[in-house]
Amino acid sequence: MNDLTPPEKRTAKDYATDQEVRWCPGCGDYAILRAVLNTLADIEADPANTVFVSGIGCAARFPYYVETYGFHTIHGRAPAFATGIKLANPELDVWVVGGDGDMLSIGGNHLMHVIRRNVDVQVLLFNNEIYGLTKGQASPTSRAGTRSPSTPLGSVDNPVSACVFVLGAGARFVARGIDSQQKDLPGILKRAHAHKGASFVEVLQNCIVYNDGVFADITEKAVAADRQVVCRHGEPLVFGKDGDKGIRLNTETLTLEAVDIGEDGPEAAGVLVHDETNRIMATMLAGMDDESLPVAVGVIYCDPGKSYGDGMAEMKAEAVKRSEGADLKSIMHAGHTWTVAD
Amino acid sequence: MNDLTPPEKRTAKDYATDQEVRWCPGCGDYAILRAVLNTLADIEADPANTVFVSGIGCAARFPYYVETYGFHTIHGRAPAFATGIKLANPELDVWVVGGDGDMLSIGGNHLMHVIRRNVDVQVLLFNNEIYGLTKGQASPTSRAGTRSPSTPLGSVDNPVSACVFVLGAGARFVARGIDSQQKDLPGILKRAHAHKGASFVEVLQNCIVYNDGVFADITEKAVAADRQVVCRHGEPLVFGKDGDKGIRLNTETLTLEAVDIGEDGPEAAGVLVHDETNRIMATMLAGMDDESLPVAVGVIYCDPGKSYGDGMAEMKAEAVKRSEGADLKSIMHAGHTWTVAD
Amino acid sequence: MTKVHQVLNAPADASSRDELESAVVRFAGDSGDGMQLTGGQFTEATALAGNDLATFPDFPAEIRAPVGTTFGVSSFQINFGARRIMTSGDDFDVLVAMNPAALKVEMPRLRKGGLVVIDTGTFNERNLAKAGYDTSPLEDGTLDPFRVISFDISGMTQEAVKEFDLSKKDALRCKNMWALGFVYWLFARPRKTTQEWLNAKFAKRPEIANANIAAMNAGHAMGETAELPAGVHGFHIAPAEIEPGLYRTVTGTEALAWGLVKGAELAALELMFASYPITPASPLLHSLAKLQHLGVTTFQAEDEIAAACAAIGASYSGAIGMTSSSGPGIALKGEAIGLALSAELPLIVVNSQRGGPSTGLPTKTEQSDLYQAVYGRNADAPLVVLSTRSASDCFEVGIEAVRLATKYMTPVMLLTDGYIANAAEPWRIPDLDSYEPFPVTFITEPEGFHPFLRDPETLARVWPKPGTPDMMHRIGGIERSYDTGHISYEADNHHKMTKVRAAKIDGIARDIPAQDVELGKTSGKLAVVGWGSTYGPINRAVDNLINRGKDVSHIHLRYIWPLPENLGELLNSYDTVLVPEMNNGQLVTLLKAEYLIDAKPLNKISGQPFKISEIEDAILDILEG
Amino acid sequence: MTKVHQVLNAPADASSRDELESAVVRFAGDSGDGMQLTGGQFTEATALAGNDLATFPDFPAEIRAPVGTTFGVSSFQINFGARRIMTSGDDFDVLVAMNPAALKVEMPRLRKGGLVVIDTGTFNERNLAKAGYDTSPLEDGTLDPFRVISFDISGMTQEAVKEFDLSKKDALRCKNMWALGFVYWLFARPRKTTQEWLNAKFAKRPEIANANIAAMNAGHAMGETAELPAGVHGFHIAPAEIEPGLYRTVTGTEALAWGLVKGAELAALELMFASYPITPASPLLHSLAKLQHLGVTTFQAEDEIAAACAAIGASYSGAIGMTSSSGPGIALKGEAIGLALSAELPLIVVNSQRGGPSTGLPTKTEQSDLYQAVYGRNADAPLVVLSTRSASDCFEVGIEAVRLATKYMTPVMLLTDGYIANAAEPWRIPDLDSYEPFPVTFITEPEGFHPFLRDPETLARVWPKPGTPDMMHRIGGIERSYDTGHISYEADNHHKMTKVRAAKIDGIARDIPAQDVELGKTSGKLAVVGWGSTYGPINRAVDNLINRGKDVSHIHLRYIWPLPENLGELLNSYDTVLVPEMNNGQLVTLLKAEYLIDAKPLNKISGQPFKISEIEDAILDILEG
Ligand SMILES: Cc1ncc(C[n+]2csc(CCOP(=O)(O)OP(=O)(O)O)c2C)c(N)n1
Ligand SMILES: Cc1ncc(C[n+]2csc(CCOP(=O)(O)OP(=O)(O)O)c2C)c(N)n1
Ligand code: SF4
Ligand code: SF4
Ligand SMILES: [Mg+2]
Ligand SMILES: [Mg+2]
Repeated sequence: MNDLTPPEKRTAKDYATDQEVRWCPGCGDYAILRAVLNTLADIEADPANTVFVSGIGCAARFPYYVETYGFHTIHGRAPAFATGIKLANPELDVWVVGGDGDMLSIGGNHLMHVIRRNVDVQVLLFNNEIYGLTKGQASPTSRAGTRSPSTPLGSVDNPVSACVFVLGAGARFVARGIDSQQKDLPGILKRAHAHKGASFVEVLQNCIVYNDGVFADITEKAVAADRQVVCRHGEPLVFGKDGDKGIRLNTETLTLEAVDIGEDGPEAAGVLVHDETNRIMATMLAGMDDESLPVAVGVIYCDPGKSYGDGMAEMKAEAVKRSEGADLKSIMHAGHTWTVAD
Repeated sequence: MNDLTPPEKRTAKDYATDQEVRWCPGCGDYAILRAVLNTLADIEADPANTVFVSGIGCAARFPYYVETYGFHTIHGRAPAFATGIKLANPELDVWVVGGDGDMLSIGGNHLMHVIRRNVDVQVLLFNNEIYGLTKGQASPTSRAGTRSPSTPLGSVDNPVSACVFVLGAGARFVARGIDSQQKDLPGILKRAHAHKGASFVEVLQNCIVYNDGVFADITEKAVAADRQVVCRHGEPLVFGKDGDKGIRLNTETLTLEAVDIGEDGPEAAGVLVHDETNRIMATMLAGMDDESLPVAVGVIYCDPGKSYGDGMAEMKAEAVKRSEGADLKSIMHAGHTWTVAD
Repeated sequence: MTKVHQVLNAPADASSRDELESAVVRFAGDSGDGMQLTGGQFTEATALAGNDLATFPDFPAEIRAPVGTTFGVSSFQINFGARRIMTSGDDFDVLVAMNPAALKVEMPRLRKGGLVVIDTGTFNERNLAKAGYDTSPLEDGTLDPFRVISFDISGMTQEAVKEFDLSKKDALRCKNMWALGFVYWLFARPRKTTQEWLNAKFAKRPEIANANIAAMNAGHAMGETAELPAGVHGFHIAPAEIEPGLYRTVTGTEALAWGLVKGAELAALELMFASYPITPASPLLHSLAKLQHLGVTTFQAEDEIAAACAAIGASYSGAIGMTSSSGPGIALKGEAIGLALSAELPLIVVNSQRGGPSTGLPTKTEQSDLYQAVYGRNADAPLVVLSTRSASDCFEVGIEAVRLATKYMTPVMLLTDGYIANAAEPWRIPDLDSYEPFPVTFITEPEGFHPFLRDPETLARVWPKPGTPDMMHRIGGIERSYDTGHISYEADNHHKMTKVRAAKIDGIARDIPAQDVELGKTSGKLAVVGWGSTYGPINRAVDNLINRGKDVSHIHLRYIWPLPENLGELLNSYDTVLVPEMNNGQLVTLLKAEYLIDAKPLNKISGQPFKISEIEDAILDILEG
Repeated sequence: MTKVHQVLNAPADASSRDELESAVVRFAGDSGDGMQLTGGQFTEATALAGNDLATFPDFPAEIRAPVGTTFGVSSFQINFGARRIMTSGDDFDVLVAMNPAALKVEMPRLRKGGLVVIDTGTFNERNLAKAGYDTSPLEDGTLDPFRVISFDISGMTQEAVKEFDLSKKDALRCKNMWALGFVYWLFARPRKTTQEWLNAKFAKRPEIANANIAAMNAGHAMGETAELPAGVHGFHIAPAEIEPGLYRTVTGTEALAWGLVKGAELAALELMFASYPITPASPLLHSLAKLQHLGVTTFQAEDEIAAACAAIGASYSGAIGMTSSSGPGIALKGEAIGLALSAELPLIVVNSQRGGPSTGLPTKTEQSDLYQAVYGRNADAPLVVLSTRSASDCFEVGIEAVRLATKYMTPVMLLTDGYIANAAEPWRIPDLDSYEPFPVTFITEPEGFHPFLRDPETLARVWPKPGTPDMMHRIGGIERSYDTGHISYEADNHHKMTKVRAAKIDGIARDIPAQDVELGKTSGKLAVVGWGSTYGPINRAVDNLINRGKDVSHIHLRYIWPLPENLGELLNSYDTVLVPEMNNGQLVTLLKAEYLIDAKPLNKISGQPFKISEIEDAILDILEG
């Protein structure tokens, strides 16, 4: 990529580095990398203006494989680095990548704050429900009872839902994708990129070594259609192999439930129409985690607000205005001064 | 309190230490202290078995004034200390106290984890929407535009809602109280204490020095009835001086709205009946923060689940069972051993 | 109100003022009494009068302790004179005690024969009890060793401001100005600056401004007219011999903020300052937040770790990232600082030291983070450590920190302390155009580029800035190849890189001034070696003893790591080295390890600056004992 | 598959085995080839055969690097012999290379004339290219300096397991057992333990167990029957002279876990271990998580800070709180450790050191956290620092850490490293009943109680346990009064408390064994002073040179802070002190500062243990140069 004349239009391959990829063969991270590279090509990202920032973990190796600027930082803190990068240069297009341990265990607080501040970055959380790099301990998204080297009799903790958590922190863009869904993932990433402010994308990712098949019950070909519902703004929340099921809001119990769509179609069956600007609907959809309901994928929530960068820019403009051109010298000379003569 | 014969029944005064209280005169913390002392008397807390744990901040001075065990730790980490205390001695009755900076800025992650693990402690967050102890900087709950020494032109950050945040983290008990409401606060604290698992109570607290009157628009006598709705399980969410207003769910927009209750009463007006076991209703109520709606106080959510302590106890029992009495010696002698003779 | 207790023996004669070389005045009152403001005003007026001076604000840990308690006492001390002033003074010559608690707390350090100005209006039974007095010190002989000037300041203030129709509370709030007016009289200081300041401060409430001015004038008038104790005619302190130039007073915080801004300007970089509030570091954040129109971005992060990381992120993208905290917060930043130094990014870390360990004594000063600065990270992780010695010194050190950080692509830890941060001193405003710029050159040439290419002389790596075409690259905390900049787990490479990182920092010793001797000879019996805010008392103590013919020298270190190249030789040229520190002996350990000299520690860990006499005693002990 | 390259010159004669004093064998293959297991089995068998031994597992940073790459090579080294074995060995005598990448990576350290066992079945073009070979080393003379034993192990394994009807993948997985079988033959080791282990491990899949056993037997049989290179008849290594007793092999992690459990038992306390995963510290968490039936609670916290805080919380409530991490994680715990030491609570902090700074070389070993351990906190914050020297030493140090933490109410930092944690060695299982209990007494007497009452001798404060009637009290990180235990901002009190905290730790020097000399005289020309895992190579190097008549001694420090009382005097009795460390010179700084001796550093910062020869060379340089 170091040629000086920019190529006509870059392909996904042009965004890949020459570094040997060091994930385990078969790791879901490969698929996510592919989707990201495709997205970058698709949005015609300027490599010189793009930065990938990550913490530590298998997922956090990501920047090494993208031919943009990259900063592989320390465990859990990538959102804080990203905030600093954006504050120093708001023009840069910043992607933050990390695993469920990185972003929800040690880094949960920084995730919360980058979200609530609405810093204009894309946050990609690769959720494999396990600590990959440190060899398989339970993570904050691991299901209760997960047996791991640190929880040989099964973990006692209740897992946290990444998407529900960021909604609680005030997220304005929340989406969920699946590593293996190469068709859908770039679309989600593109939406995340287009959203101004903090965009949060959870990608369910298979760790073939330490948690193989943990999402099989929703991603296996045979069950995928029944176990996933794709959120599309303005469209009814329909799922099932034949599109014969839908999500309905029970207004009595204020809970979601699955319904069979009869002959009269989704509307008649009371199927909810997805409104991606509705925070409560998003919270309910993001939180669907029991067997009776499918898992929501796609753009669950998108309701842009003022980004941190814009707020800072306004504030700085105001500071400049108020300063009336005062420079350092005039500040140092302001107030009481006196002269000691020779 | 060092007399050896326990008093008949302790009064609130018996739970107070002889330490000079070092809050600013007029600080809301005094009122909260009074409410807590009353609660302790009310629940007949055993001082020897009760521990107050806090981080750093004005709020976090709390333990010095309660004649129980107390640990004034470091900034933001009180939930982690409390978890350790409970793990080492599950019998202790542990209260965690801290401010909005302590628990939501530096300590947001520990708060999230103590909540999701459902450790059996009472967490009291004194929210004055400011950093008191360090002299008035904006906090994560400060409203956008807050002018403070660190944000002289107004803060740019979006505030986080404490109650919504902990609901996003999976809280099973969420309540909100107000420092000055001496009548209601002990009741809320008592409920929090009775709940097994992590109980979260946000107390709106007036910092008379650095953020005086920040809650005046909802707590002033003249407006209180119109600007607060008290959540009572099974009762309609009615408010207003004459109980003439209610909260209704707009099922179309999935939002809450205020309605005037006509002559036919709340039910006819479609006023929502509070169901404290409904997480989505709680999320909506906790999130009411625009002028058109009152602020929810009282027990917003209570839906107990297995506590961390119980989970750990079960796990330990299982460990003992599986070990079949193996002691350290038998473990060290297990596997291949060989004897080197004299 | 208790009986007014006035000892008025002789009429004051303004024309026959006593000539003094210097004086130490301490204003003490309740936290709500405005003593810091009073002291600040007196400082301004004294500076304008041409004295040299040093100040020491000393306030309670509590935001607002209950009124009248001893732990709620807030004090402000100023030492000023016709000669160079090196410290805020040992014992006081004049104590202003606005209530019994203030008297109780401060009296032990009033020198015998000193003047105590008392507001008898606050000496009621309740306040006496709160202060822990069984009998009134005004009456029981407690004050016999001193010359007492007692007025019902509260009452006289109310009287003076009557015409402005204030509430009693607001009226009483003017009593600090009454006291200030009296002290102004005592030292023949002009009231003009304070008058102007009051008018500006209360521009929207002129009645408050006027009341305060009236109170000040009343206090001043009382000096003219009242009968004062025997021998008190007011004092005269001649102007000091001071380098010519334009002066102002400045606190360490202000000077540091400006120095950092100036440093960034000289480096031609935007400044990104990320911090998290903590006493006594927060004022630097506050100061810089007011300079956002000067290419400064300030960011109050969610915690110290995020602040450090955001600052490093800013440096990564081509600004100069800075962060600050005090001890416990700096501890939290250790891991992130390790990344900055291993990724070789510039970073300024300001540590406003305070009493520790742990929460310790947050409002008291201490110099106990030297170990943490030099050694306090995992692995072999050297960085640059600088220290400031006074408020005005902060400006220069701020610039030097930016110069070294950017030239060597390294974190720089800048040690200051709570005393320096809050103390004010007169400062000759430097000529901003006289500083040599040191603009950063970002690498833009893709040919042969990798991110760990080094300058063969400085060993600094190149600084490629995101946004630059064709310079895309990845960096991080995993060891990287000396030759390619890529991740490398290779054994010999790690050895080499560790050595290079150390050599880069060691080499800075060649780029800093040789260590000089502040006072005394460059060899001899005894060198007193100090760093940081002990500069003043050490300097004065050594000066005093040199004047008494003693063979003693003062050496002051600005550069803690690396140490100046000639320091070892210099120290070896003295028979003995004494290292006074406000800690349990940290620099002394460093000097012992580096130069194998049997340096003697002198430690004071009480949160209070050294007294000159304490250092003099220690010197005499060595020279004579 | 490339052409099989076999150099079969002479028939093997099992009866005429070569007698060796010791041998170093290195098993190397792809990460997926099971080299760690193979090495582990060989270790067991060798221990049972009565040899002394030491091992060095060396695996890649990646979880599973792509097959066949050099950075995916996983190796296991064992040094075993008829004499005492002090290190895992310098250059190897036998290298087992399961693929080209393994050969490429490991060949440089195979000694000239050493034996290399190669699986030619993997030497295809693809693998050769991945390993970076242009031509096959089997054919281009690369291997000329060695004696080569090459078989198509892959093919022969498949053949051997045919009858079990495994998939090709499963069949090929048995090839490490084939290789092990062959090496068993080479050193005349019994196969029984491995057979039993396979049967147990694959109890539910007996066909896998049987296939592995068949492969092992086939490899063994090949030794009996194949034509081996000239002079290779298999080796015989006599049992070592070993202290009588019951033995097992143990890793540092296991021994430390047991030591900590035993320590808690001797202190009569529950053990609460809180940690956050990080290489190479995690295995300690895993080991203790399996011991929850022994009064152990393990807690995987959300981060290192929470882990430290939870452990401190546990100590506060009357258990012994422990936490662990490696460098970057320990850095994060600094602030919390400061609270533990200022609140004077017992705490064990285990630091499994790894290569740094920052993420550094996570899977490589280093001794570079000594600065951090001794100095790495804000303020004057001394604590106890202990170090372990080997796997079996961990047990004793674990107990000692608990003893000192509880007796002195202080945090104890226990330094181990990645090498010790993972390496296995034979261990004489101690008699658990022979340890003197040191039960903790919690204070229960309210009369005159305050939480900072001290034992006049140890200066330890009392330990009051929540839940005890009438002992309610508050503690925290703000300075407290020496006299009442309440918060105190008083100047002199802070000085006193700082001195007391230091004196308490210093006083521990009287409660630990005087420093002894491992080898050599107690005075003389040269003392080599080491700590931690450099014990082995230093000891062997000094031993070798003493045997060659050199005047050199070995001193090994377990106690890093406080240092033993007699250490200064002892070191001063040598002309020169040499301090080999796997860092850039940290203990050497400490010794210089403490004793003003001009100790010489010897640094290796490559993530690899010292070679004996490197230390010998350095010693000879000093003695002769
Ligand atoms: C401060 C610190 N603590 C701990 C670690 C060890 N560590 C590295 S990655 C990781 C967690 C990995 O899990 P996750 O974030 O889910 O990423 P994955 O490997 O599963 O992609 C941990 C605990 C570290 N590198 N630094
Ligand atoms: C590690 C660390 N960072 C920062 C501080 C300084 N500090 C003390 S309290 C506080 C915040 C106080 O705000 P809050 O938690 O809202 O409590 P309040 O004083 O308002 O009750 C801060 C920043 C500290 N003591 N320790
Ligand atoms: S350990 Fe799991 S997450 Fe990590 S690279 Fe391997 S398969 Fe992927
Ligand atoms: S600063 Fe505010 S919160 Fe703190 S004690 Fe004073 S009034 Fe209360
Ligand atoms: Mg993961
Ligand atoms: Mg607050």
